[in-house]
Parts: sequence; C-alpha cells; structure tokens
Amino acid sequence: MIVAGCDVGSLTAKAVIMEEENIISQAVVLAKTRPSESAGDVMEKALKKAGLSRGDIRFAVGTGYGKDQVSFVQRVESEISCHAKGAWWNRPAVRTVIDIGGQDAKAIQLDDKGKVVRYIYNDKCASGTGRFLEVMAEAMEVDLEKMGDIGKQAKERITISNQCVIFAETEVVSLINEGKDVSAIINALHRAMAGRVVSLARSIGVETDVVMTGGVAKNSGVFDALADCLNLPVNHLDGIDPQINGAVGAALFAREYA
Amino acid sequence: MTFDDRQTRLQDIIDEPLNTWLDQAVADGNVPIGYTCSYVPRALLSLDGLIPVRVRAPGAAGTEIAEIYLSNVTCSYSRSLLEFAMDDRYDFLGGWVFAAGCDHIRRLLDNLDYLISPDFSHMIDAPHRKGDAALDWYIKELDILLEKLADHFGIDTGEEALNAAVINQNRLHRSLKEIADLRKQKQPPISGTEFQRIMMASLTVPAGDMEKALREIKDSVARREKQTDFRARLMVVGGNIDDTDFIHTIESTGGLVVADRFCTGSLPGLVMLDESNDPLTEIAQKTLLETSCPRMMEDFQDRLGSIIDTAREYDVDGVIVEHIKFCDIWGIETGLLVDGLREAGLPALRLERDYRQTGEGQLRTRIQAFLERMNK
Amino acid sequence: MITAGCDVGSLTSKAVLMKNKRIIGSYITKSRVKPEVSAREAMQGALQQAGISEDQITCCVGTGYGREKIPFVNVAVSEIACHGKGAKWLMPSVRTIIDIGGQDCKAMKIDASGKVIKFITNDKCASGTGRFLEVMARVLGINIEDLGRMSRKAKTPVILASTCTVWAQADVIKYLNSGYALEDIGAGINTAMANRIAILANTIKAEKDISMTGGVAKNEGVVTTLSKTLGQKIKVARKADPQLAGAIGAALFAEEHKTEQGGKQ
Amino acid sequence: MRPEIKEYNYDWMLWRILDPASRIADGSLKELDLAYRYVPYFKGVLDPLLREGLPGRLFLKMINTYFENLHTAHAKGKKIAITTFCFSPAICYALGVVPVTLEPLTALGGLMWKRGTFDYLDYACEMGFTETSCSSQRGALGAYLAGLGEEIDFLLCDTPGVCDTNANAFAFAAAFLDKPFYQLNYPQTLGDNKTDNYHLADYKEMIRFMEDQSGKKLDLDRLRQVLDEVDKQDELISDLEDMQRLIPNPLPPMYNLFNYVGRFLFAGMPEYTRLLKSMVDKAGENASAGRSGLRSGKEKRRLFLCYIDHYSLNWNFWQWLDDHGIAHMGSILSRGFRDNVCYTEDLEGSTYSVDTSNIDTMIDSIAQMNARLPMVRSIRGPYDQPNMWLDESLVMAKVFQADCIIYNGTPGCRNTWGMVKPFAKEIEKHGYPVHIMYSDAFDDRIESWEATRERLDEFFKIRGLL
Repeated sequence: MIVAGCDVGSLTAKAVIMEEENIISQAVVLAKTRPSESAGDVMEKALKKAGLSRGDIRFAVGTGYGKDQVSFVQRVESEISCHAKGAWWNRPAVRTVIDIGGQDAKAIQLDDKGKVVRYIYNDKCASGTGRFLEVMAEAMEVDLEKMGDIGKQAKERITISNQCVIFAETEVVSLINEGKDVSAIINALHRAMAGRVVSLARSIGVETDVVMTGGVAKNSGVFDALADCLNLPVNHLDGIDPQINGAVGAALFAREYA
Repeated sequence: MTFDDRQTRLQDIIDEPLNTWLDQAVADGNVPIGYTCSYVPRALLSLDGLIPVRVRAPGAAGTEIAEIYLSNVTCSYSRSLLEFAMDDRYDFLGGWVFAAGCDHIRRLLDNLDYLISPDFSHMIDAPHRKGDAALDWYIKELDILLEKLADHFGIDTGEEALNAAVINQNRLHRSLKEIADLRKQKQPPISGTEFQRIMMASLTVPAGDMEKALREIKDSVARREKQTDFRARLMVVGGNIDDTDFIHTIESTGGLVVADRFCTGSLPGLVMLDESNDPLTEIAQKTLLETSCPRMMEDFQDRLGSIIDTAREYDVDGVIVEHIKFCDIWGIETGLLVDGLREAGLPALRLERDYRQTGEGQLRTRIQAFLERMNK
Repeated sequence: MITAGCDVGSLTSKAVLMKNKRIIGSYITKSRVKPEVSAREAMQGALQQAGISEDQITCCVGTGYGREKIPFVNVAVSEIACHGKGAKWLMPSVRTIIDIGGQDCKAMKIDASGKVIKFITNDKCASGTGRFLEVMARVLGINIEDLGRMSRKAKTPVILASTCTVWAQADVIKYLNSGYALEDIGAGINTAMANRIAILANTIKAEKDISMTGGVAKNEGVVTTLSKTLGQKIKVARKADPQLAGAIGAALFAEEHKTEQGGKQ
Repeated sequence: MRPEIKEYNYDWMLWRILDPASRIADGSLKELDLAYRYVPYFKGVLDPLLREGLPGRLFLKMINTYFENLHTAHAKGKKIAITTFCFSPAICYALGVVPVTLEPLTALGGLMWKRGTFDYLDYACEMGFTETSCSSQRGALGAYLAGLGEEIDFLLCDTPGVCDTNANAFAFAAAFLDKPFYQLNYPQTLGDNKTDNYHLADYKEMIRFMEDQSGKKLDLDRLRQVLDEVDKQDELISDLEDMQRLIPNPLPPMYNLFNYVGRFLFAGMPEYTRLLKSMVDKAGENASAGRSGLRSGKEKRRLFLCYIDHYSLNWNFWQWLDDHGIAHMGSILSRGFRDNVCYTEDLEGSTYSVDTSNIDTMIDSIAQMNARLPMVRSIRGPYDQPNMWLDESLVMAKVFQADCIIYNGTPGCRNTWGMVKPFAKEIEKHGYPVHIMYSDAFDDRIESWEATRERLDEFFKIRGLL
C-alpha cells in the first residue's frame, strides 16, 4: 500500500511517499506564496522520483502551516502530532523532540507509546527560528548552509543581546563594523538560538533520548550548541533528512487512516 | 590614588554582582541582602552585619530562561535579574527583600521563589498612597520585616541598632551629597557618568569601604580640572538606571548630565533622616513621603513640580525622560512629564530603552537631534 | 561653491552634490556591511553623474546611522536635522515631515526656516519601518513596488498585527494559508504600516503641509491610507527623489557650515 | 485618529446602535430580517444574542438603559464617574452617580463595530500611553481623553496594589482631564482584620470623596435599597452557579458575558436582577430537561477560563466553544465570592455577606464586597498564596468539574503574564491541561482569529480533549 505525507511550512514544503515500512520517495521545495502551489509542486516532484502518479497514492495526510490549503490530502494533522509520530517511528527510544521550523520552535514530550504528553511553542517571536538564521545569513552576506561550519571557526566568544530579528540584524551589522569576526558572530547567534530552545524545552522537562528535527537541525552549529547547552546527547534521526520528519509523520498517519 | 584611578576601580566594582569589597565583607562574616526598589529602606538592611546590595545585572545579555517564565512582556530589568539568579550569579546573597513597587517586581519574586526558592525572601507591601492610615500600614510592614530578619539571621533589630543605622546612613548620604552638589557649578569638576559610577558603587558595596573611597574622591576631585567642552547641561529623569552606559551615551554626544531624578540617582536617593525622631517612624515617613515615584498614582503635579525645581536649581538646558520598555508606571508618567516640562519652558526628550543598552547608534541620533533642536 | 551630503542609512546610502542650492549630482546605492564602503560608492556615483572630482568639494556633511564612520566628511549632523532641512528644500510649504527609513520611522515638525522644533522616532520597534514592508513583500512573494498598488485593488483589507513585524508575519502567512486575496492582505499590510506612522505623526500633532520622505513615500497604498487617517493630504515632493532628503539636507548644512567658517575667518 | 471618528461620541454611537437594536428585539422575525438587510455586519452580533431568547433581549435592553442613563445624567443633575471593572458600581447607584465602567465599554465597542476600538486604542498612545499598556482601558478611555464621550465629573479606581497598568490609566486620565480622582489602595493580603480595617477606612474615605463630588449625602434608605437588590442578585447568581455544576452544564456560553457586563454596569439595579432572573429560568428549563446550554444540546468537554473569556471583536470564541460542544464553566472574572455560593466552602474567610441592619453593617458589607471582586481579590498578591490566583482557579476547576483550563488575557497584563507560566505548570500537576492564548482580548491586531483558532484546535486535539 502506498501512502503520502505533505508538510507545507512557511519556508519550505516537503513531501514523503511510503510503501509499507519504507520511504520510497521524498522531496523538498521552497515555499511559494500560495501553499496550494507549494504542495502541488513538492508532491509532483516526489511522485516523479518514485515514478508514480497521483492515482497510486491510497491515502495522503497534510500538515504544517499551509495544511488547510492542500487539495489532494484526505486528512490534516497538526505539526506537533506529525513530528512526534515521525520521530518515534524512526527512533522509539525518543522522549523529547526539539523542532526548529521556519516560523516557530517547539519542544514535544512523548511517552513510551509515542503519545504526546506535553508540548510548548516559543512565545510569539521569531528569535530562535529558521527565519531568524535566514535573515542573519542575509545580513552577513554568508550562505545559510555554510553557517554551521563558519561558526565553528570562532576564536572569540561574544554575545548578541537583541532578540528581535530586525534589531539583532542591526546589532550584527554594527558588530561587523566594529571589526568583529563573522565566525564569532555566527557562533554567538547559534548559542543564543540554542539557549532559547533549551530553556523552552526545559520548561516542560527534557528526557532522553532527545532528537532534533526541522531544517535547522542540519546546521551543525546550532545542533552542537544545543547538546552543549542541554548537557545531554542530542540525536539526529537515523538515516533521514531531519527536515522531512513532519512529512514522514503525516505519511505514517496516512498509513493508519488508509 | 588619583581621581581617574579611583574611577577605574569603581567601574571594576560595579561590573560584577559580587565585587571584591563585598566579597571581603562576606568573608568577614557579613550577610549581603539583595533588594531593589526605593521603598525598601536600606537602613533596615544594614543592621548588625547585614549589607544592603541593590541587585543589578551588569553586562546582561540574553534573557532566554527568564522569558520562558516571566514571559517576554515584562521589563528587561526584572527579566535580567531572574536570568542572573538562574545563572547562580546571586548565590552569595543571604536573602532577597523587595517592595511591591510594581507588578514586574511582584512577579519577579514569585518566579524566584518558584525557580530557586531562596532561604530568605520577603516582599514589603508598601501602600500606594500617603496619609496617616498608609503610614501606619507601612510602619507595621517594616516591623514585620524586622521580626523576620531577627528570626532568620538572629540579628539585633532594637532601637539602638536602628539609631546607629540611621546615623551611618546619614553620614554616607552627607558625603555623597557634597559630591552631588559639585554638579551645580557652572563648570562641574565631575561628569554625570563619573557621578553615576560613584552612586552605583555606593548602592552595592559595604558603607565603610564607600566612605573611605568618598574621602579620597573629595580630595582628588578638588585638584581636578573642570568640565568645559560640553554643549548643554542636562537632567535625566526616570526609573531604574543602574549602569553607566546610558549616561555615558548621553555625554558622548556632548551633553553633560548635571542633575538626576531616577530610582538609583542622587534624588530622591540621598534623603537625610532626622536623628532625633523615633528611628523606625522616621525611616518609614521619609521613605514613604519623599520617594517620589509614579507608582503612587496621585500627586502627579507634585512630582512634576519637584522635577522642575531641581532642573532650575541645577540650571539645566534640557531634560531627558526615560523609561524601560514595558514599564507601566514610568511608561505612563513620562508621557505626562514631557508635556508638563515643555509647558514650563524646559525642552524635554522622551526615550524608551531596554535595561541593557542596545541600539546605541539610534540613541545617539535622538540625543544629538535633541541638542541640535536646543541650538546647542 | 560645491558642497556634498552623504546619508548612510541601514538599507540604502545616498550622496548629493549641490552648487548654490541646486543638485548637480546624486546617487543611491544599497548599503554594504561597512558604512565607509557604502559612502564611498554613493559619493563616487554622484561625482560621476556631476562629472567632477572629489577635490572640487568644498565641504561635506555626513548623516545617517553610519555618519560617524564616513572617512571624507567634515561634520556629522543627525539625520533628523538633515531630513528637516532637506524636506524644506524639496517643498518650502512643508511643516510636518514623516520619514520612514529602513530601521526607523521619524516624524518632525519644522518652522519656516526648516529648523526642527519637535520630533519623535520609532526605532525600538521594526514595525512601521521600511524593513516591515520588505519582510512582508517577501512573504507575499511580490516586489515592494507592487505592494503599494495593492491597496487600490483591495476590497476588504485584512486586519494585521501592527504591533510587531514578526507577529504580523505569522498572521500574513496564516491569511495566505486561509486563502485570502493577495490584494486584501497587501492592503492590510499598508494599512497597518500607515496606522503605525499615524500614531507617531499625531503624537507631535502634525500640521500641514505634511510631506513624506524616505523610500516608503513611493508606496501609494501607505501614503493614501495615511492621508485618510490624518485627514490631511500627504504631499510627496516632485523636485527630487524624496529618498534623497537626508543627503540634500546634509549638503545644505555643508554650505552653511562653510559660510559660517568663512565669516569667522 | 481619523477625522470622521471625531464626528460622534463613543458612548453616543453605542447608544444609537443599542436603542433600535433593543426595540428590533421585540419585532417579528420578518421585521428582523428586513432590518438586518440594512446592517449586515451587525447581524453577526445581534443574531447570537437574540438566539438566546429572553435573556438576550433583556441584556440588550439593560445596556441600552445604561447608555440612556449615561446620556441623561447631567440633565437630571447626576454626576458621571469613570470607574473600572473590578469596582462595584453599587455605591455609585446608592449616591445617584452614573458609572462609566471602562472595560465593559471597550468590550462593547469591540463587539458592535467592525473596526472595533482601534482608533481609540491608538489615540490613547498618541496622547502618551505606552503601546504596552493594557488595551482593556485604552479602548474606551481613548474616547474620553479625546473628549468623545459624556463629560466626566470625577474618577474612581480600586486597582493600586492590584494592577499597575489599570491604575496608571486612571492616574493618567485624572491628570490629563484635570478631574478629581480617588483611588482605593489594596494591600496584598485578604481576610485578616488588619487588612479589613485598612479597606474599611479607605472605603469610608472614598464615600466622603463621592459625597463631596456629587453634592449628595449617602442616603440610608437608598443604600439599603441597592444592597437588597444586590442581595437578590447574589441569590440568583448563586442559583446559576449551582446549575453550572450540573453535567451537562445547562448555561449557554454567552451567559458569562451577560453576568460580567451586568455586574459591572448595573450591580444593585433592578435591570440586572431581571436579566439574572430570566437566565435562571432559561437555564432551569435546560437543567430539568437534562439538556446542555450549548446549541447542539450535547456537552463534550467542560472548560474553565482562569482569566478573560472573550476574544476581541466578535463572538468567535464563544461560537467556537459552542460548535465544538465545549461548555463554558465561567471565568474567574465572573465570580462574586458571596458567602452563599458553592465554591466558597474551601475558601475560608475570604467571602462577603450583605447585612443591612444598620449603616455600619451596610458600609462594611459594600466595602467587603468590593474587596472581593475577582481581580481585586485573586490577582493582587503572590499567585500561589491561599485565596490567590492559583488556589482559586484550582477550586473553581474542581467545583465545576472542568476538564481543562485556558488563559486568555492581553499582552498589557504584566500581572498575569508575569506568573502564568509557573501557574500553568502547577495547574498541570493537578491534572488539568492548560492552554495559554497569545491573543489580546480587546485588540485582534495582536493575534488574528485564524491563528488563535488554529492553536485552540491543536490544544483540544493533542491533549486528547476532542
């Protein structure tokens, strides 16, 4: 039986196609203005890779910011449920999922059945979200993917005090003007971000195993800072792109509903 | 030690919550009590081996943890304090004493109790009005504090001890006032930043050490050349300003801060107590009546009046009225004050800022424009 | 005498060259990370346009957030004073100037001589700044110019969180996902922006003529909504690009500065 | 503020809407549909009200009467005083003073107008308020600062020691409008003699102030009349709250608003008593039929609101509850803490009683009552002390058998935002899922209903409540 999950976020859209226990295809595209478009595109892409057509999909579940606009799904599930499900399927020992998406950061606590016990979002503020890093990367004219490595070369330890994206940007620019090393600034941003997410997670309690999901998990700088700040081992999902975890969760739901 | 060396020493002192002098005093068996808000009488926290320490968060950066608990709609001062406490930077305190000065501080104590439950914490329920009933209430409140202090720290809170505390505080205030008055001169020998440094130290170190320092300062300041190249004499009005950055930024644009009216400044901070009165009543009375704070809601005209008088007394060209973002009581008052001052013919600038200075460039622009507007 | 004004803002940098109060060269460029680089670039552009060389400049005044980092200026003056003076040159009848820069928004009242008598800035919060519109335009996937035109096409503008760029952003995405018309969202953004500015302008009790400078002055959606809200027509200068106001003011200050010195000598 | 807004007074516009509306209410459905065609937006407001039957109609008539009194006050030689929602207007009615209670007025403005009170909220900021100050006063107060309301004679508030931003609003208005101002000062404690005496002295002082301002002496019989009415109202409220404990809860979600607006505009007045009576009857019918007050008649979950219970500009929140079969178990702000109500068993010494035997007992009663109004009592001190926020929310949740608790306030509310996180964690420990809404109950520019609803859906689904 073939099912699909589609996660339409604020920055990217992801699709996953599963056959029984296996992910047979996956795709990620940058979000268009209209979530319906993004969903359509990313799904087509995934189908093409798998050499399938819409008709082959028995059941599809949507999630993410744009979930209500996805035409081809039979059901929608919240991001929280999907991230929890995806992570637990991939790693049954997981008890805490830390997800940093484009628009918000969340921490999810699971029980040994994979059921969500508690969850928490960051207060309304973009600091500590994917968008935050994106804006900063632009401000420093470095490319988002490279940030992780650049941050590691930091020699000096500085702090960024301003948490508002827009003003953190000003501060970053003035730090550069003061001749501060870009790597040191990026390093500070990573630590600030990790710090916020960790205190968020701690407020609902953190138990091992801890898994980090979402696009930002690919940023080794934030990832390491997170483990460092939590003072616990933090894990990647086994063998899958952390960015598609939500879509995987959605696909798993699809399998149940089908 | 020259005036400037002394200043550098004082800066080191106020750069750390636990400064070297305090550290020594603690080693000698004294008990530092953290407090904030002018409605906490310092005299009561200096009884019999206690040392009042105004809690600050020097060099505070992010307030990640505090924002989760106190939320991000409370003022950055209370958030920074919680952050410091959570980072164990105030573990050296023997206890915390607050006054219900504002909701932020009220909730700060709630969160402190919840998160780090200190051995000793107390909230003085200071009334929001003057008058006899309120004064009685406040005196009773101070009595409760004294009992609690005596119980917990086994200290002497008798009338004699109180009298001694009053006398000591007066001595300290007298010598601080002498330096404060130097700022009335046409060309003061001391800048606002330097004075702020002295005031802040006086709120965070043992009185003995401070008096020694003040004696030196008095000698050295006489031999010092006067401030000449400044564009305007300014007064700063507002709430809690407990580092030198803000004043320094103002003066970096060419203004000279010669007068103040904020919680941690010389006015109304350096109130003198009448040593012939019953100490507790005198302390309560002066604290309740002479701490001019918008939390009292009523008497706006009195507060405005006293600011105008001070401005004239120190011959200032303009007044900078500041409040920390999210501060309710000062936030509302600054709006009214600015209008009132302008009506009185005093140029005024309203500034909203964060506890820890950010966006210095923007701050400088506004102050420069303010000076330009005054043709300075 | 040729004087220069250089306005290094957070988003764009501008340079203006003036000869007896006439613009002989001007240039606008995107600000680089280092203000000195941006200043150089803008000034070179202006010099080229005017076809003169740097040493022909008698005096240069710098303004904008990078004003103290510009190597070749004689004096630095706050952008508030410069915008007052510049706007006055652009439109002699102006008494209230609303300037929206990349990182801040200012409202100022000037007297007949162009001197600032009252001003207020909003620079603690990014909403109500040029950045706000930039971010929103990006979320809508349109360019900033088109955003302005949307108010005209809108039927029922959505209500947006005007208090914080980030919150507003979340709302915009939500509206998009709930399938609202792009025009209505765009108009909502312009309205939110206009409301923020109106609060500032009303705080200093704006009097006519009211003029808008800075990049956002080109956004007709914001300008018309703001006119409605203030109940007074907002005039946009035609004499030169309103974005240059700060630099023009700086160049005029440069001239005054020179003459004063001349007087002293 | 846009010039056209300045054309009409805030309170006058509300009156002009309510006056015809309260008469339409008695019309036939046909007449109603006809009228709706001319006021399409207002249909969305009026419809749900009228759906509630007699209580809905009496509610409309009650607020209409209120605005009528307000607009005829000066003509009748009565004084007008601005007050706040955690202040009982009963004393005003005893002295023939007409109260302008800011928060209900802001809420009404939000409900009645498409653009809500935005222009007034912003105007307050233009006059010097900070944007971070509480929106519940700013809305209506903005209008009175702009001179767009009946002329105010003096101000009364009882929030110093309870809520800074509220008290500040009144202090600001007093200085700005240059009007006499009396503020009751509340210590953090409650129920002990020291505190009660302090209250009493303070309250008597306020009565003297009101007498001076209104030029009227406090009339004993009038006071007794008002208190007897209060007594009746408390009885009815107590009946309602008893019924609210039933499963299913026979009260419709909107009753909370009726109760809240009624108490803070009309405590001690027969209009409010009549409204309460009709609510008791209606709920009684439901109760005896074992029917839930929800339109579906089926109750899936029981929700207690530990602070404000409405969302900004419309009935969205209540509608949403109704659609999802979630019973509204009241909000902490709608509780009265009269000694006869069902939830005070566990709240020793923190209730009030009404004793009209002589002047002293009467003044004592009314002072006690005022000191026990929800926000004054529950949100002034340490959140985790007896009879404070946490304690009382837990008692309510238990007594009314709530399944979950939701916090909804305004970002301007330092006092609750500053402790809601520890509060929520403690509540969760007692097994009640808690959801914290980021919306502003008076200004939906803070968070759109779309965003708010999404989070609500998520909460009820993931916490296994729906």
